[in-house]
Formats: sequence, C-alpha cells, structure tokens
Amino acid sequence: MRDGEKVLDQARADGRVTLTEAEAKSLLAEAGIETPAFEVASTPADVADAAERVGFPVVLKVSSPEVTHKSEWMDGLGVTVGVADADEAAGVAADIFDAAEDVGIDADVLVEAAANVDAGTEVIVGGLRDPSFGPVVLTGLGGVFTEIFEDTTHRLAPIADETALAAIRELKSAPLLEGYRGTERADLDALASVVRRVGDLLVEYDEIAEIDVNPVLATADGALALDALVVLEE
Amino acid sequence: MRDGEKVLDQARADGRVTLTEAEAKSLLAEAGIETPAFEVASTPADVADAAERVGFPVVLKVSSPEVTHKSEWMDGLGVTVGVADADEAAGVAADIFDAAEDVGIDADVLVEAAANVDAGTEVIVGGLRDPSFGPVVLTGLGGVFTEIFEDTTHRLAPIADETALAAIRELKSAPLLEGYRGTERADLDALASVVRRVGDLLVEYDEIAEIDVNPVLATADGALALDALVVLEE
Amino acid sequence: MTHTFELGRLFDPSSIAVVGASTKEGKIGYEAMENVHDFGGRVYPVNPSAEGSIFGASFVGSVTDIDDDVDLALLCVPAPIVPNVIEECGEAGVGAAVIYSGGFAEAGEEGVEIQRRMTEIANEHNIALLGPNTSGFVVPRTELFGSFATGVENFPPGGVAIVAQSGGVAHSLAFQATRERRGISAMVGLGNRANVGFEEVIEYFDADPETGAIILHVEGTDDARSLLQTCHDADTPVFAYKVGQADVGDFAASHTGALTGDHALYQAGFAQYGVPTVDSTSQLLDAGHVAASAPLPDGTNVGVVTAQAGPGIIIADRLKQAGVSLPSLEDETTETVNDILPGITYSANPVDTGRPMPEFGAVVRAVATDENIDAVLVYELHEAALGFPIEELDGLAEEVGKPVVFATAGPESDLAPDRTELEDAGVPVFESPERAADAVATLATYARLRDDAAPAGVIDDA
Amino acid sequence: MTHTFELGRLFDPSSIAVVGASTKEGKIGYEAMENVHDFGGRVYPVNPSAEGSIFGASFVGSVTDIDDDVDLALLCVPAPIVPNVIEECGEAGVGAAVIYSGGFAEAGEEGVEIQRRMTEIANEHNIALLGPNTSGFVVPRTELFGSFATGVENFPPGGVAIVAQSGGVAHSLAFQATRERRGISAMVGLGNRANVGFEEVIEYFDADPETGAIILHVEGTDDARSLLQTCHDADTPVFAYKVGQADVGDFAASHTGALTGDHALYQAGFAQYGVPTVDSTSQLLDAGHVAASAPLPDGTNVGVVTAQAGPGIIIADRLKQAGVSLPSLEDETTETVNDILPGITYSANPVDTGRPMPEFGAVVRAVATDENIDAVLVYELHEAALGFPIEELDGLAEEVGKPVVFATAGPESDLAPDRTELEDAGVPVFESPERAADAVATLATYARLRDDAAPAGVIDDA
Repeated sequence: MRDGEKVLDQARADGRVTLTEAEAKSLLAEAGIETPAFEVASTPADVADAAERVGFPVVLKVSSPEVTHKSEWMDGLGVTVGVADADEAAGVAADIFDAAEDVGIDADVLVEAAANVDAGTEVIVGGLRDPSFGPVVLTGLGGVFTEIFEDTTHRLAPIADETALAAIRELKSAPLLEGYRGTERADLDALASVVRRVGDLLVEYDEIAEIDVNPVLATADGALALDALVVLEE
Repeated sequence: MRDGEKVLDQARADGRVTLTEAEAKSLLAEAGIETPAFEVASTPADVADAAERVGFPVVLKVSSPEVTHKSEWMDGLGVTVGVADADEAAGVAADIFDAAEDVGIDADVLVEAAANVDAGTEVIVGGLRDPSFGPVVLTGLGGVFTEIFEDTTHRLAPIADETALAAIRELKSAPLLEGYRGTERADLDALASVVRRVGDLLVEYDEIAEIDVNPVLATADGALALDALVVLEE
Repeated sequence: MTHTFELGRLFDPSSIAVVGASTKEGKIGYEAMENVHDFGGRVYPVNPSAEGSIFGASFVGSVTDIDDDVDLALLCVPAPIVPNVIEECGEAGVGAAVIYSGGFAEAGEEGVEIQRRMTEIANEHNIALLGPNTSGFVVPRTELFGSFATGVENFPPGGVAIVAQSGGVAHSLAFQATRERRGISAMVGLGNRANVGFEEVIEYFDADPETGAIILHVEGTDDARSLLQTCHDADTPVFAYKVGQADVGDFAASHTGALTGDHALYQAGFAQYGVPTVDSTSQLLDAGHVAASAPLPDGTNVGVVTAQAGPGIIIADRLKQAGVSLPSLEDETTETVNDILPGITYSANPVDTGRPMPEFGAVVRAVATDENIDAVLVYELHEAALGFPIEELDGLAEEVGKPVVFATAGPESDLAPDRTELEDAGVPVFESPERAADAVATLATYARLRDDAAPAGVIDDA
Repeated sequence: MTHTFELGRLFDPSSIAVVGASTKEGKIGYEAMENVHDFGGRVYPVNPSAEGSIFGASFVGSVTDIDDDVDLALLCVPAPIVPNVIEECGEAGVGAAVIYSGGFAEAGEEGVEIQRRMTEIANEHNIALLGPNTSGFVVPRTELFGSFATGVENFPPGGVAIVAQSGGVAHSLAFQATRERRGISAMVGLGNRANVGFEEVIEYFDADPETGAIILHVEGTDDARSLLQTCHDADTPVFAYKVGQADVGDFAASHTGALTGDHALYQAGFAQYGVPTVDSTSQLLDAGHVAASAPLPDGTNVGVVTAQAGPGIIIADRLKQAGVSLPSLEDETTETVNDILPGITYSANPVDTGRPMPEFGAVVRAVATDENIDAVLVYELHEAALGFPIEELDGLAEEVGKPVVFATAGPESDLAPDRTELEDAGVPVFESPERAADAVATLATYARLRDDAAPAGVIDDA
C-alpha cells in the first residue's frame, strides 16, 4: 500500500473529507513536491524539540481537521511565523493547545521550517476532478492576479513537464516569474514539475476531488509548497 | 504671474525640458494636489535644519535637472529613505553633494517628510498633450497592473471630479482601492480630485507636454503625490 | 477651422462639371461621367483636349467656359494640375469639388505641398473639397453617383449615412449594405480630408431629414477632439468603427498621410463622448440599420424571445458578454405568457416557446410591452407553414417605443417575402443570431453612453 | 462506452421507416414523411391508426410488420411511447432511430426516466439513437432529409459536416451556409445524445471521404475529455464553437439536460487537443468552408495583397489581433512585385497595389510562392471592366499547397459570375474583410495548435 493510500484511508476512517496540512504535505512529498521540513507534535515540549530539529526560525501552525482556515483561527494564533527559539516555540505551542482546549477541539501543532517568502513569487497550483473533463490542473499567480484579473491557465492531466511549462508561460503575469524588474528569474522547470505532479496525484488517487497548493513559493532555486489543502470526493 | 509660470520660465531659461521634482511638486501644490512637506537645501547643514522643520523620519533625494532617474543614481544614494535624525540627514546629504561633485553636476537635496507607503495603494496619474486629442489624463494602479496588465483608463481633459471618479472605478484593479482583503477603502474622491487637477494643469499650462505623478499614495485619508515628473513641450 | 462653404453644393448640387471627362472606357474620367450623366441636374464634361460630346453633353475646355452656376466639380485629373483646376473653379464660382486622384499628402513631401496649395486656393474661394485620394460619394435617393466605381447605381436609398475615412471601405460598406437590401442615405469616402473632414460631413447629415443614423469608419485624424465633440453634438445616433488596434501604423501612414491614432484614446474618447464603437464593418452596418429603422432603446434591458433554445442561448450569452442585462419580466408578463402557452419550456428571460407556433407573436408582444424591457430580440427559424407573426408585430415597435429585432434562418425562397414584410412592419431582420445580438447590444450601449457621456470641458484658445 | 451499432445505417441507410407518419400537413409526421419520401431508398410510413397511403407509400401498423430490413426509423411520436417503439424497432432489426420529440432528459425527472429506459432498450438491440429532442439530420449529397424542418432540400452538397448540439443551431448553420452557396456534407443536430454523441458522429464523418472539415456547436457535454480526444484523433480538421461564456446555465439546463460546462475548461481543453475555437456561427462556417475547399496552411505566416488600402488595413489589423504574423516577404518577391508594378504604393506585407489592375493576379502569385508565407489573403473591390484575376489564381492554391483566400465587395449582378469562377478555381471568396481575416486566422491557429497539441495522457480505469 502506498503511503498516500494510508493517509486517505485514515481520513476516511475519521469521517473527514479534508486532509490536515501535514497529511496533504506528506502526499505532496510522496509525489516528489518539495515542502519545507516539518514535524507534527502534541505537547509544548515536543514542539520545542521538533523546532530544534527543523531549525530556527520556524512557523507554528495549528493542526486539526476541525480548523480549515488556520490563519484566521484565534485572531492569528493559528499561524505564527518567525518563532526564533525553543522557549518561544514552547510558549506559542502552549497557547495553541490551550486555545484548542478552550473551544473543545483536538489539535496538534505543525512545526515547519520558515521560508523566506520575499525571495520568491507566490504561485497557486490547483487540481480538481471535473465531472466532464476529469483531472485538471490550474496555474496562477497568488492573490489579486488570480482573484481580480482571473489570470489562470488550465490543462487536462496527466501532462508532461513541458506542457506544464507551457501552461505557466501562457499566464499574462508570467513575466513576474521571469525576472521582472531585476528580481531573479524563478526556476520554471521546478515549478512546472509541481504543476505536473499535482495532476499526477489526481490521476493516481481517484479519491481526491481537489488539491490546492497555495502558495507555492517559486524562487530561483526551486519551488516550495508552503501550504496545501486536499479535499476528498464526497 | 502665476507661480507655475515662473517655474516653467525658469526651466526654459535654463534650457531644460524637464522640471526638477521640487519644481514639479510646487506646480502640483499650486493646483491643489497634496504632497508631503518638503524643502530644498544646498548644504549638509541646511539639509539637517530643513529635516528638523519637515519632521523625522525624512526622505532625502538628489535634486538636479541632470538626474532624472533619482532612485537609480549612484547605487541608490539618489533616494535615501528612513533618515531618522539630523546627524544622519547631514551625513547622507554630504554623501550626495560629494557624489554630485565627483561627477561634475550641480545638485541640491530635496528633504521630504516620509510617507507610510504600506498604509495605502500606489496609483499612477498621468497627463499628456496628445497632438490629436489634446490634454488627456491617465489613471492606473502602480507597477505590474499598469505595466503587464495594461490596466489603465483615459479621459480627455478638463473633466469634472465625477468623471475622474468614473475613470478610477473603470479600472479592473479598482477593487484594490475599495477595501480589498480587509485593507481600508481609499478616499476615492481625493484620488479623483488628483486626476481632475492633473488634467486642469495641462489645460492651464500650454507649455506642459507630459505629467507623471507616480506614485500617488491613495489612503483612507487622502491622496498624496509622492513623486512627480513634468516634461515641457520641445 | 471655420468654413464658409456650403456642403449642400457638394451633396445636393443642381449642376455638375466633370473635369477630365473622357470618352475612353475604363478611365476614371469616363466612369465618373457615366455614373453622373443621368443625375437630375445639369452636367458639363470639361476637357481642353477633347472634342464633341459624351453621354449627350458637349465638351467644354474649362469650368470657366461654362455659362451656368456650377455647384460641384468632379476632378478626374492628376495631382499636379489640380491646384490650377481649383483656381479655375474658384474663378467660375464652383462651390465644391471631389478630387479622386492620389499623389497628395499620402504620397510624400511633394504631394503634401500640392495638397497645401490646393487647399489654400479652395479656402480662398470657399470651395469644399472632398478628398483627394478618395473614390467619392453617392446619394442614392437623388441618384447622385459622385463615385468612379462601377455598380454604385444599385445602392438602395434609406436612412444610414456611411462616412468612411477610406474610399475603399466606404464602397465595401455600401456594397455589403446593398447585398443585404439595406438602404443608405449617403456613402462618403473622405480620403485625405483637405478641408472637408468628419466634422463637416457629420454635421451635414445630422441635419439631413433622410438620415436616421451615421456610421463612421475611422483610421485616425489629427483633431480627434473635434471629431468627438461633433459626434456628441449630433442628434442623430453615431456609431464608430475605429481601425488599428494592432500596430498597423507603418502601412497606414502611406495611406492617409495621417498617423494611425492611439487606439486606447479613441476607444476611451468615443465612450466619453457617448459614441458606441464596434469591431467590424458588419457590426457597424447592423447598428446603423437598426438605429435608422427602429425606435432607440431607453436603457440596456433586453427581453429575448426564442422559438428554438439553441440560438436563444447563443443570443443570451452574446448579450451578457456585451454587458447587456436580461432582467426578469414583470409578473404580469410571465402570467400572460403562461396563459398563452401553458407548460411553456422556459418563461423567464429568455422566453423559450420550444418551437414556432401561431401564438408566437402574442408572446413577443407581451414581452415588448413589459415595463422592465427596453428592447426586444426575437429568434425564430422560418417555417413555411407558419411564416412570421407579421400582424402581431406590425407597428409594435412604434407603439411601445422600443426596438423589436428579429433573427431567423430558412430557405431563401420561402423566407424572402416574409422577411420583406417584417422589415416593412418596422422590424429589422437578421439571419445570424450573433449579428442580431451585437446590433441590439450596440443600441443598448448607445443608450447607456448617452446617459453617462461626459465630454471634456471647453478649452479657451489663449 | 463502446458501441456496436453501425452509424452507416443512420447516415447512409437503404431503407427508412417513418413511425408516426401522418397525412396532416404541419404535423411533424407529415413534414418528416414529405422530406424523406423521395430519398433514393425504400420508405415505409408506420402508423397503427392510419389507413391508405401517403406520398405513394402504404401505411403499415408497426415496424415489425415491414417485410424488409429497415436501417433507419424516424420517430415522430411523443416521448411516453418511444421506449415501446424502440423495443419494436429492436425486434424488427432496425439499426438506427431519430427521435424528434422533446419531453426526455431535458424535461425533468419523468423525462429522464423515459430516456434511460429507451436508451437501455436501444443499447440491448444495438440501435443508434439520434436525439431525442432534435430536429434531425440531412445528407445533401444523397438527398437524405432526416429532418422535419422545411426547406432542407436546398442545402447544397459540399465538404463541411455540421455537428451541432442543438437542432435549432444545426439548421441555423445549414441555412446560413446555403444562403452563401456553401456546400455541406451533412447537418446533424445531436439533441439529448442518448447514445450517439459528438464522438460517434465525429468519427463517422472523419472517415467520410466527402467531408473535408467538421464544425462543432457545443453547449456542454458530460464527457468533455472523450470529445476532446476524438477531435484530436481525427485526421479531418475540426473547429469548435463553444457557447456559454457568460452564465447562461439556468436556461441551458432546461434545454439539453446537461449543465453548461465550464467555459474556461472548454477553451483550454480544445487548445490543448489542437482544436481552434471560434466566437460565432459565421466564423464557424467560414473556417469550415476554407478548410474544406483549400489546402491547409503549414504555419501562421500570412501574406496580404490588397487593391485598396482601407480594407487592407482592416485585414492586417484583424490578423495581428488574432496572433497571426505578417512576415516580411523574401527579397526576391519584393523585387518581382516592384518589377510588375514600379512605384507600387506599398510593397511590404501587406502589398498594396493602390487599385485593381490587370497585373493584380501576378502580384498575388508572387506572394503565394514566397517561402515566408503559409497562407495568402487578397482584397480587391470588384470592377466590372477588370473582373477577378481568375486565370492567374486557377489552381494556384493547389500548386503552392497553401490556402489563397479572397475578399471583395461589388454589385451582385456583376460579381456573381466572377465569384463562382473564383470559388471553382479553388479560391474561397468572402464579402467582408473581417470574415476573410477571421477564417484565415482560424486556419493559421489550426496549424499552430496541431503543432503544439499535448493531449493529456491516458488514464487507466482502475
């Protein structure tokens, strides 16, 4: 049994249709998509230890099937960036566990190596299983480009890396990835490979309805999946 | 004689077709467009005094008809932001004067109150005298929106404030000004008034070929012209 | 520039001189003479080196030799001698001239100078100049064929004035209109616009009672602001087709002597001054045809009635893409429709009757009288056994003060008589769902832009 | 779904039964009978409650009573009894059926169930079902009029297969083609696609030697991936018109029983699979006509030759907006053009000869043989004295292996014979500059998309 299968089975067994971020990232990792180093821990002490292993600064995120919008959870406590040392990690973790207990949910903490988001461009890579088209991948730049200018491109999956690259190049906002105004040119091959692999995941796992890898940080050195949401078929 | 007339005459007398930023801003100010408080000074000591009057933090900019791309001048020395006290002001000013002397140009220093650019949205307001259309105003959001998405609107000037407002609302990126993702809604009436006034300037002064007010900082409290370029008819 | 010439002498002359008239078939001087010879007024062929007569009229040596007041001279002579001919026209009191030949401002320095001299002389003598570098104009109603092209005598008279920067496009538009049996009040190719430009011609046809719509083909002009102001001031609806969205500047410059203007400024300018723009010659003709033959809508709310769902979907889709709204019908209308057709396929907007049927006209009438609706677009494939609901639609548009536009398809032999009846009943008919939708969308846009128009203020000349 | 039925029995039958045939004019059972009665094969009217004969054929009570192998049954009966009729067809060994009536999957729960039962029975008996909820199909070459609409007997035979999701749109397309004298190999309205969908029909006409292009009208289908794969696998060029860019879902659902699919996915999918999409019925017909009657271009480089600058600018502008390139001509070509026409107005690309002239054909030929050029678009207003350069253009397209497309305008009486000659010489003719430009741009897009096509990999059914 593939590892992904186990993750999906566990979610099904729990009666869930969404995976936790950690589960989603493990799926991505299995598919060869790079993510920041991360661990999941259940006590402040374990969080501090995990943070030591992951390496500071870290990001701490609430990890619970019952929290889908982490960054809006508990006035921002759900995602705490720039945690600099073990003491701080333990403190923030304690706050998270307390808050979770207050509202009566089970929660772990995801401890993740911090990425320098200023060093790259945020890209959305999505995948969905359309009733008529089957597995489809979507590519777009983060934020207003996708939301206001509707600047996205689509391909039916599975595709080759070069087709994924063509989908990226087709974006009106593609110049932002190709060294616009003196920023470094992003590694488009790495980004294309993420797009291709998201499509492959949909093809491989019939149970997946939707994947949102948002954002993917596209930098000169590669493409790093910073957050991911996986929704299963009802 | 209007003050603007004097500024334009001085430029002509110097054989220039572009105004300095200080000259351009004095034109804008005369037209009722708000700019950060500023002074021009010619010695490090005067710069420090001016900075005290303007209030810290200040921005120091090289001011010379021979420097049109200030921010690229001398590896960034041309525009120094976040100058915190009088000593620092005098020091930066000295560097600017020295660098100007090294390359053999006359230069003053523009001392300007720093604006909090994170508190607003950068907008481009332009005006040009088209041979066929006459005075025309252009509105667009700064950066990629104008450059890559070509999201700009135009009106023949002179126009009423409500027509300027319609030109702003017509932008595809207008939602960014209207309280997108929890940011405060910009004062669109103030911004519209800038657009209208830029058109009025072109109508009033036949000698002006082109005006670039870029950026205008659009905030909840108003619209502030942070930089301006005025080009005269050849 | 303020002109004192009288465009009536150009477009409605009593007497015409054809300078350079020729007996040689195929030459412009022959074609122009042939086109104009049975015009209702007096015609004088002028050619110093010709003798005898042509089409029953005797040659004279110069316009100054004509013993008559000549309103219009058609100049079929090469550029270099045009200034002298215009000088003679001035002496003879000629009021207007059409200059067909090229070799003027569009053709380099020398041509620019010839055009300058010619224009100066014409202005001195108050002569209106159409062209140079144009194939001329036609006024079908008076059978005035001031063009050297063949076949122009078949343009049907009607309500649309075609005003094109290019003579070739003017003719292309007029022939397209003719093929589709649509009447035109005039076809004018402006060419180099020496002293008669868009403004003068628009003002003239705005005041012409035969003209119900003015359609413009624009490549670029050196006083766009004045063009826009003229369009705005016209009471007659004006529609514009601005060519040159992609960069065709190089090629255009060799044509008109004018740089192709900035497309974004034209689009914005026309909108600001209340003029809808379109994207093709057929859209231009279609908008003009509907505006000239039906009431103008007061707003942008369109009611769609269809007998076949597929074309109805195409129309609804197209209208929505163009920013036109398909509002809900009044409850009263929906009740009426359901009374007429119990179990109707789709009684919202669009109303889909599922098939042509005798009650179809009553459904259209119900939607046309709906207060929520500013214009009605109907689709019905032609069925020989049913024909069109002509009785129900006759005069309906006038009665409700809204355009009622029909789109259909069918075999030409069955369709033709019914189509004519429908057009005569005040209902413009299209044979493509998209063209009907585009025309209605352009009219709706006209309503919106006229409401929102905000021309620039007046600039004092200091 | 793999079918074992044979679409030849639908589109090329030897014998036809009309179930529900009626002697009452205006009823579908009469119109269908009238349309099909002089088809070359055997025709059997079926109606248990009718006696005597119709159009010379005697009524029988049921398809099972026919003493012949019946290929095709045309069902002019209401939805509720269709499953029983299909059962009888199965017993009688009928190979295909057209179901005209509505009241199936597009009409709510009950209809869905009737359609399910009918389809199950048909699949059991290997009966191909066209429809339900369609106005049918026509194959002009064999005079097979399997439609209940009037006037379909005039569709001219030719190379374009019209495959439309909506029967109404199928007829609208075919009548438009007919009005413009363009031949079609078949017109098919799919309707609810019970077991014959886009894929089956595309495959059939891809294999049809009479068909040179397939044009699709698509509202939405529940296996778009399979549609795309079929289009990609076809050797015949396929062009698609996807309706439903704006949100017309509500209205569409009541029509086809299928939700209108996501427009962005269709646009992206067609491009990924090498299929150009267009924006109107006329663009669809125009692309099909050129592809079926001229060689396909190898790339996207278009050479434009014009006799009038104005329409030439329109064409150049339109092509560039569509992403088509107008490359420089080879030096050799420019020299040839300058030799033919010293002092020519504009000898780059576009080539502008300034006016129609006897040498015009030679200029077109020079551009057509240019190695930089994949397709040629010509504009020339028709002049009676000159006609078109038919001799120079005859067979040119075949010779150079590139499409040569002509656009013109002129008086119908003069133009008509020359236009026919030009079409017969292998040069598609348009009477609007934009339509010619759009058709050439769509063909150029076909060349580009076929080169870049990258269909999704095959997904194993686990």
